[in-house]
Amino acid sequence: MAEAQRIAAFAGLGSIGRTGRFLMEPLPNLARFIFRGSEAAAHDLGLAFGADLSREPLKANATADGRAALWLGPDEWLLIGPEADHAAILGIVAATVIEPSSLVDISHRNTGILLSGSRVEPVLNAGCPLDLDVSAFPVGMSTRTVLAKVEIVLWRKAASTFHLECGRSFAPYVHGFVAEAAREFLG
Amino acid sequence: MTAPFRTASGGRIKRAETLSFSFDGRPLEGHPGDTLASALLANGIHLVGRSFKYHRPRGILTAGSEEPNALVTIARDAGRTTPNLRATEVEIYSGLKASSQNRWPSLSFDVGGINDLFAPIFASGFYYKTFMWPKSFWRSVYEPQIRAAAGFGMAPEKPDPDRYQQRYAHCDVMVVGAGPAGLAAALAAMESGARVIIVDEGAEFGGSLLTDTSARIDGKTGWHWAADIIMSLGLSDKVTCLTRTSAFGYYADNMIGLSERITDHLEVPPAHAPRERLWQVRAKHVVLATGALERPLVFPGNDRPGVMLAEAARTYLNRYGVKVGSRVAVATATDSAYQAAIDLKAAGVEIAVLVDVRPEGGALVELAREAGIRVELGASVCDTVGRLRISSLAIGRIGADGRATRFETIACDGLLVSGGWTPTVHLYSQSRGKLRFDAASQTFLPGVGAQAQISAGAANGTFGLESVLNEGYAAGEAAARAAGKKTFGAKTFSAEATDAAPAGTLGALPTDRDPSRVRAFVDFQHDVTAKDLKLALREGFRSIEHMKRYTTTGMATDQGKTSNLNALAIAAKELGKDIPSVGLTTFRMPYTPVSFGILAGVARGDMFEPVRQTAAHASALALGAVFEDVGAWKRAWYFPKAGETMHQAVNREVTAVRQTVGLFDASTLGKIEVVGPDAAEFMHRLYTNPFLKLEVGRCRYGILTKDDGFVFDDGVVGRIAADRFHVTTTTGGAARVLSHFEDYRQTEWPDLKVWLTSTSEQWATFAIQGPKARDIIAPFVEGIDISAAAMPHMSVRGGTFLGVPARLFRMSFTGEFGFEVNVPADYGRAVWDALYPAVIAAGGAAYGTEAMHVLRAEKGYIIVGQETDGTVTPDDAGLAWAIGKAKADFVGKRGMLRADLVAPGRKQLVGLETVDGTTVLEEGAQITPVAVPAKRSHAIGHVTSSYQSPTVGRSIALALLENGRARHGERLYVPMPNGAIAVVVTDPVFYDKEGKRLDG
Amino acid sequence: MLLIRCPYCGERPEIEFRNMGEAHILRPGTDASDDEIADFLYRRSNTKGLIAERWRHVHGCSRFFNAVRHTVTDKFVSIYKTGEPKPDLTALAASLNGVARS
Amino acid sequence: MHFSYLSLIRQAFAANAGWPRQWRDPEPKPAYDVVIIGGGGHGLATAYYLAAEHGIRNVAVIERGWIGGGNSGRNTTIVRSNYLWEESEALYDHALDIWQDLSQVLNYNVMYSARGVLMLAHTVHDVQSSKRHIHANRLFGIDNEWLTPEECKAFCPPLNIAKTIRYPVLGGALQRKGGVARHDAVVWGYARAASGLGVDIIQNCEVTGIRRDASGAIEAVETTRGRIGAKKVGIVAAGHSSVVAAMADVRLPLESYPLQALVSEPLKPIVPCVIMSNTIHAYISQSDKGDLVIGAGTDQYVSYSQTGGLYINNATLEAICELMPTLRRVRMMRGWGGIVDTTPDRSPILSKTPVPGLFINCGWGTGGFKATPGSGHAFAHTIARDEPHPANAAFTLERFRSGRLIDEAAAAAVAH
Ligand SMILES: Cc1cc2nc3c(=O)[nH]c(=O)nc-3n(C[C@H](O)[C@H](O)[C@H](O)COP(=O)(O)OP(=O)(O)OC[C@H]3O[C@@H](n4cnc5c(N)ncnc54)[C@H](O)[C@@H]3O)c2cc1C
Ligand SMILES: NC(=O)c1ccc[n+]([C@@H]2O[C@H](COP(=O)([O-])OP(=O)(O)OC[C@H]3O[C@@H](n4cnc5c(N)ncnc54)[C@H](O)[C@@H]3O)[C@@H](O)[C@H]2O)c1
Ligand SMILES: Cc1cc2nc3c(=O)[nH]c(=O)nc-3n(C[C@H](O)[C@H](O)[C@H](O)COP(=O)(O)O)c2cc1C
Ligand SMILES: [Zn+2]
Repeated sequence: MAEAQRIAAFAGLGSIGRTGRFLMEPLPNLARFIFRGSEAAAHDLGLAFGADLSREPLKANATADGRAALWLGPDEWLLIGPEADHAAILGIVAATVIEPSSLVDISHRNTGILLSGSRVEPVLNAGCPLDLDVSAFPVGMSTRTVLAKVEIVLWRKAASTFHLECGRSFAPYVHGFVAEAAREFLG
Repeated sequence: MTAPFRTASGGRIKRAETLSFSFDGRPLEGHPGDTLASALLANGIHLVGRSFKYHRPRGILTAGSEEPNALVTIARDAGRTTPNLRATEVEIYSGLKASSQNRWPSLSFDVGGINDLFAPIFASGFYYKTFMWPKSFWRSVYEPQIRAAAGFGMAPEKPDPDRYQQRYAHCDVMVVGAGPAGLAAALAAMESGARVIIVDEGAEFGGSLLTDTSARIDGKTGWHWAADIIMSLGLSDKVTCLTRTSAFGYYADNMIGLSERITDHLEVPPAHAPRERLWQVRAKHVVLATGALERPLVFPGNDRPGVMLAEAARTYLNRYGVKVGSRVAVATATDSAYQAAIDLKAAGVEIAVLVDVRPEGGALVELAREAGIRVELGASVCDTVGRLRISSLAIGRIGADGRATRFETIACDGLLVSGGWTPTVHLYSQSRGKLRFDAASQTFLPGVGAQAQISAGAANGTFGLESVLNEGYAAGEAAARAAGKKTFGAKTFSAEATDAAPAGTLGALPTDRDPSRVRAFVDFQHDVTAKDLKLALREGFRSIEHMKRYTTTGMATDQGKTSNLNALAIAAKELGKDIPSVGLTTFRMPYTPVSFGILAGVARGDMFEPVRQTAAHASALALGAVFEDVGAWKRAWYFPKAGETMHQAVNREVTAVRQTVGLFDASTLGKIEVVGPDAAEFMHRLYTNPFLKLEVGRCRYGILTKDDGFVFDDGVVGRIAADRFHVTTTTGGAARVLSHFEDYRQTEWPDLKVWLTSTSEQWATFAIQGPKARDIIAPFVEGIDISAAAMPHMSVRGGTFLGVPARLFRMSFTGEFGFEVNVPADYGRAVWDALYPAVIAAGGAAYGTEAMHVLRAEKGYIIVGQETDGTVTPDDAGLAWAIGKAKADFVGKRGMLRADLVAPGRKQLVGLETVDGTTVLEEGAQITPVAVPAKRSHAIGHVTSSYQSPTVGRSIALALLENGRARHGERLYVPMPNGAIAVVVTDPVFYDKEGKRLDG
Repeated sequence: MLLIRCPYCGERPEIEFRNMGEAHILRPGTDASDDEIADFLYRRSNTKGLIAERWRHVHGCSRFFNAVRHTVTDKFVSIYKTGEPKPDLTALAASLNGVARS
Repeated sequence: MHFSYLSLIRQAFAANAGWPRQWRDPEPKPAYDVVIIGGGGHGLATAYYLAAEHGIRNVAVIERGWIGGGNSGRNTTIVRSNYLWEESEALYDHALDIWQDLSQVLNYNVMYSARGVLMLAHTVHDVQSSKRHIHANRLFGIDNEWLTPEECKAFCPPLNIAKTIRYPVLGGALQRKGGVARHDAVVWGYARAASGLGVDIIQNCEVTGIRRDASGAIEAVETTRGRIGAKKVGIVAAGHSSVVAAMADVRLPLESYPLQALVSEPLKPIVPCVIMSNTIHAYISQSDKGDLVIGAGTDQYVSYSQTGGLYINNATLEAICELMPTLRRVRMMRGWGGIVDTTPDRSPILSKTPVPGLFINCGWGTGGFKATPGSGHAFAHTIARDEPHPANAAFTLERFRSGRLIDEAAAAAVAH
């Protein structure tokens, strides 16, 4: 049987900007899961998963090999890994979590971009109402929030680098919005 | 050619460079740094506009955003035309085209000026007393006339091509106003390491320092001092300095709205720059250093071109190098106008006279006299003369009786006036802070604040440069401390300046004329005179709010910045009350007008709201699909082949499903994964249907009601595992159903171990429907036995499809045998592209939402939102079978039993067939028992869905009809404009009543 | 735009939240009288002063929580988690008046 | 004094010195036959019709601030009657009938301007809903007609009917008799006429309590200006209905929300009619003075603050600019808020209450200005006769018990 081609929502929309001032580039395909359950279950899973599922609000933990657990709510975490890790993560959860909990594959529900550069904060602040100053939104913070008319997940990976996810059908809007906001910094 | 009223030197304009611009087509010249007002004045032009009601000639009153008179239209092109801009704020650039407004045929000869002659009739509120006879004339004659005469500028003819941006920002200290107080505050806050935003609506920072060339601060000139502070603020990466930025609104929890003008002052705006930007700033603490506004004086003929605020004239001289006349008179109630007179005199302007209404004058009388200025104390202006510009004034001595006795008429070409200073407390008041009236200074000042803010400088009633600076610095420091920053103690400045004392006069000046006959203007733009205000009071409009609305005082584009206090004082005097007990009208946002564009931001076209497209959208588009908007989604509506009408396409699509096979993109349906040991119990409590016993691998059509018992949403639910359900919702209902679920999970039944995750976008969903459905999918399916025996109707299986993980449902919303396959969305396009050729090869077709609607209507299946409208119970919709009668409770159970929801005569779902068999009824059409109903007769039902059915070969309709289920076979009527259509009530299922086709 | 302190995420702007109506309205059982069900579905205290209401941090942690807010000043007085008891609004109001006076 | 051309000219020559007060400013009497709480348009109209049509002239209208300072003075003045349900059609059309010659009846120009209300449809679902309204209205005898996008454009030239906008205009439902009226004039006109018939209008007088006798029946109201006896009391307090009703221990199915509106700087005529779009939330008309009057949305939370969030205005102007892109450079001059009392079914309550002698007129939410004359007329009838007028018979409190809602919201009808 012919192999189905995977078309990620951001992929076709392309990058914007250039390294330094502002750059928006699509993230590669990722394995993504929403894990929901008790803090105890999260604790157990973190040990096996590699990245701790933070019980402290708004915190994301990442491993060197590309896994990350983002706190989204007191019983909700976004687990991310390289696309090739998909089955492995499923296996880890099945093997470690004993408490009742919920794991749902959302690898295709969400789609993501990486935003970086010295002007990344004002570009995001064109639509994101949060204080993105690193004192208020430190490296390692993750949260759901909004970008103009779209709900997003925002995770600060480095001082001037953000990982942003949204629902796949919102990708063209997010892309268009960011392009418009970045225009004055790229002109 | 230099402009005749330009000084030889001085000012902040760039004299070396000359710009040409035009006013009403007349070419003129100015310099960078000029406003339109200063450039016009430099050319000797005072007449700039016409007033609203009487079309009186008007000049330039102020040098700032409070300008009531000098409104102009600036046009770049047909789309970039902006009406009602203040000449005092417009910065000129080479090629600027300005024109005056509200006049015809020309500014100097305006036919509308005839209104001025009828002024006694056009008193306040006259229109409420007339234009009533004959009745029909209001709409046909009077109103059109009034509308044509009213309004100022014209909206552009073409859409505005410019772009507008928005930005959220946060800071520790927000400083509004960059005069001495604001600059000192920003400095203090910066020194504490706070994040600071400082804004000023002017083209440059400095505020009153730009006007006051006499000021010395710490040994520097005011200009130098300001320049130094501005530079150090600019160098700090924690300080954001925004010029041309008006703080227009002070909202809850210290959010300030800013409107930044970015390109309007540029000859060639850069392509990448937005025209304007809205800032929504959340500040930990706010310093309001918004200064004070000078008040005009109220006397007969006070509105002629050439009459100007004294400090404005001083600004034109010192900041712009412009003399506002050759021989000007000054009328004042406060000291600051003396300084203006002295400065003008020093620049070579003849000062015809300075009249001071105060019998003793003030601190600067001697200085003025020494400068050779004739000062008349205890005198008033009785009248002025001059049609398009003032030519003389009559002055009078103020007697003990409060009336003036005219003693001289003096020629002049300008008259500078000053009634005193009003602290700019607009934003403070918007923040819901309480104002207090200070009797000594006769001003309203900030009292008990409601938010984390502090006022400083003239805005706080503090005058005297040194005090203003020290207060500003202290305010910035206090604000930084309140925001959690460490500060280093007060700094003090030493400063000298010729300062304003706050006191002045309020209300109308004494005159020798009958105040009930003369027109002394209070609100210039709206032509409200002192006697209008008194008339309103006489007629019983005694609350200041009534007076405002009856006379429209303070309701013009300047919102009464220069007039409200005078109006209030006149009212208070007339009512015999003190000013605070009469009270102010409400200060509202915006402080100065803000463009619609800035508030709308980037929201236009595709950025207005996200355009949500399914994974297979591009493929549908390539097939020529026509799309419809459903919520934010684009859904393929139908797939016309070349030359096909919509109707033909839909018929073909429906027929394909019934006879062979159809392919439908159902991806927009909402999906929720319900997981946990209590998942079944949770579902059981939410849905009207029973769910505990649904077997793994089976699905069920479920109805959701809210606690009120009306149908809320529906969808097919599959049990994937004992503790896992795949729930589908309507497209539009996805978000609200999830919210409804979360609500009950978190707040009603927190003990249940169940979790919800939206999967709407995880899955691309395709329906393959029709007799050949199994043949079509078979080649793609792995790991699932799709035989009838192994996979019965209403079952769900996991496996792979085209090699990717899939959930395959055997179900049908068409009445045909069929499947719905769910694949991870990024594979959606590949799966569609694989299925489509197979469907075509089998003689089938892709079908859109319209065909889907026809197919389900032929089967009598409802669509939530079409057959239901929030007033329909499951029983009304013929879904009583889906109510778990044995269930102890479910959401909506009790609500459904309320008296009216079980009363006889409710509307029930039925089918309708037209008697002629061909007419397609209009959806929404009403149903009556008789063919020719009387006016106001009762409709017994309405058509919810209606189509031409290719399957049954006739038109069919669904309807909600009173007692409908008992009426099968009855003949009823659908009245239409050109006659009623006879219909017969039927069962809602038009096709395959036994449901045999589901078995394939 | 209000600033709302989510009990999980801290202060966040109002546009991340949905107001979910008055709090502490108990869902009656199926044996409720007509009046009880009407009360539950429709009648609200709508107080001018302090009210207890439900919010959901829908574009944040997604949690429901309760808050006491003054409906004239729009200021939040107390924020607490779902399931915690309703504060004594009368006492709270009295203590607020004290603050205002002092 | 009767208002006429003659009186205007006479007064012009007399320096406008002879105009009398438009309404008297009396001290409250110890007691009245009827006390109306709330001096908005509805309360004043009620008092006027009690006096004019039922001969009950011993009436006081008690207003905590200045008359018309509530929602009557804050609304976008849209008048129409093309509602969906027959009960609503009857009520709002009753009002529309009275609007036709209200200026003449009151001898006060209320500037009722039947310039047409055009309600746009942007989706297939909108079209269905609009047509349902049109059919229902036609059967009832209410004018409402369907316009194609081109006809919409011809009727309102600044409208953008391009297919490229996010939600293109697919057509619109036009009620030609709909339009606007001058909000303040309606209040003042009723006040003047009522006062002329003997009604006492008492301003700056807040009702703080409602007293009942031993039988539970109404006996007096307590006010900031003392106790005022009353045989009957009508509550017409709009945003404050719950607060006032609670004084008589009546709990209402209401919540009060801030609703905002705004005006632009004045412009020469550009928008000739009223444009409404429910789908993208925009309402606009142009006042005779030239400003564009635009309705924004409600905030999401209960509040009595008469202000609201900026983002609500932003959403409104997004929609306005999308529909009329020539207006982007036009500027907003003033924004404000009112407090609207909304019922679960977005229909008003005009009825008796469980308390003998106490009547309530509330729940008009975002759309009661248009009903002012009809509401006052029917409510006066209800109070005078202790039974409803046919136009308001269905708008009871009881309907929330039985579930017999008149759900204009559910039926995708629109506000205003
Ligand atoms: C922004 C906005 C836009 C609107 N747009 C429209 C529109 O386009 N079309 C439309 O038809 N409707 C519209 N409405 C709704 C409409 O304004 C109201 O439904 C209508 O004006 C209500 O009139 P009323 O006389 O009942 O209330 P109000 O005019 O509010 O009068 C009630 C009065 O009761 C007084 N009061 C309250 N408590 C007490 C007390 N304890 N003692 C004494 N007096 C008291 C108040 O001070 C107030 O004056 C809008 C409303 C708003 C806020
Ligand atoms: N002629 C006089 O003698 C006279 C009169 C009044 C004040 N003063 C002097 O002026 C000084 C007052 O200084 P100050 O700093 O208090 O006031 P200021 O007038 O110098 O500065 C206020 C600044 O705030 C800006 N502003 C006001 N509202 C704004 C808004 N909403 N958004 C953005 N910017 C806004 C103004 O454009 C102005 O630049 C004192 O020295 C005082 O004595 C002198
Ligand atoms: C239909 C309508 C038109 C209005 N036009 C104007 C106007 O032209 N100028 C103005 O300043 N205010 C105008 N207003 C607003 C009022 O000034 C005022 O804001 C409103 O009545 C609310 O009162 P408040 O702001 O005092 O609370 C208008 C209000 C309405 C209802
Ligand atoms: Zn939260």
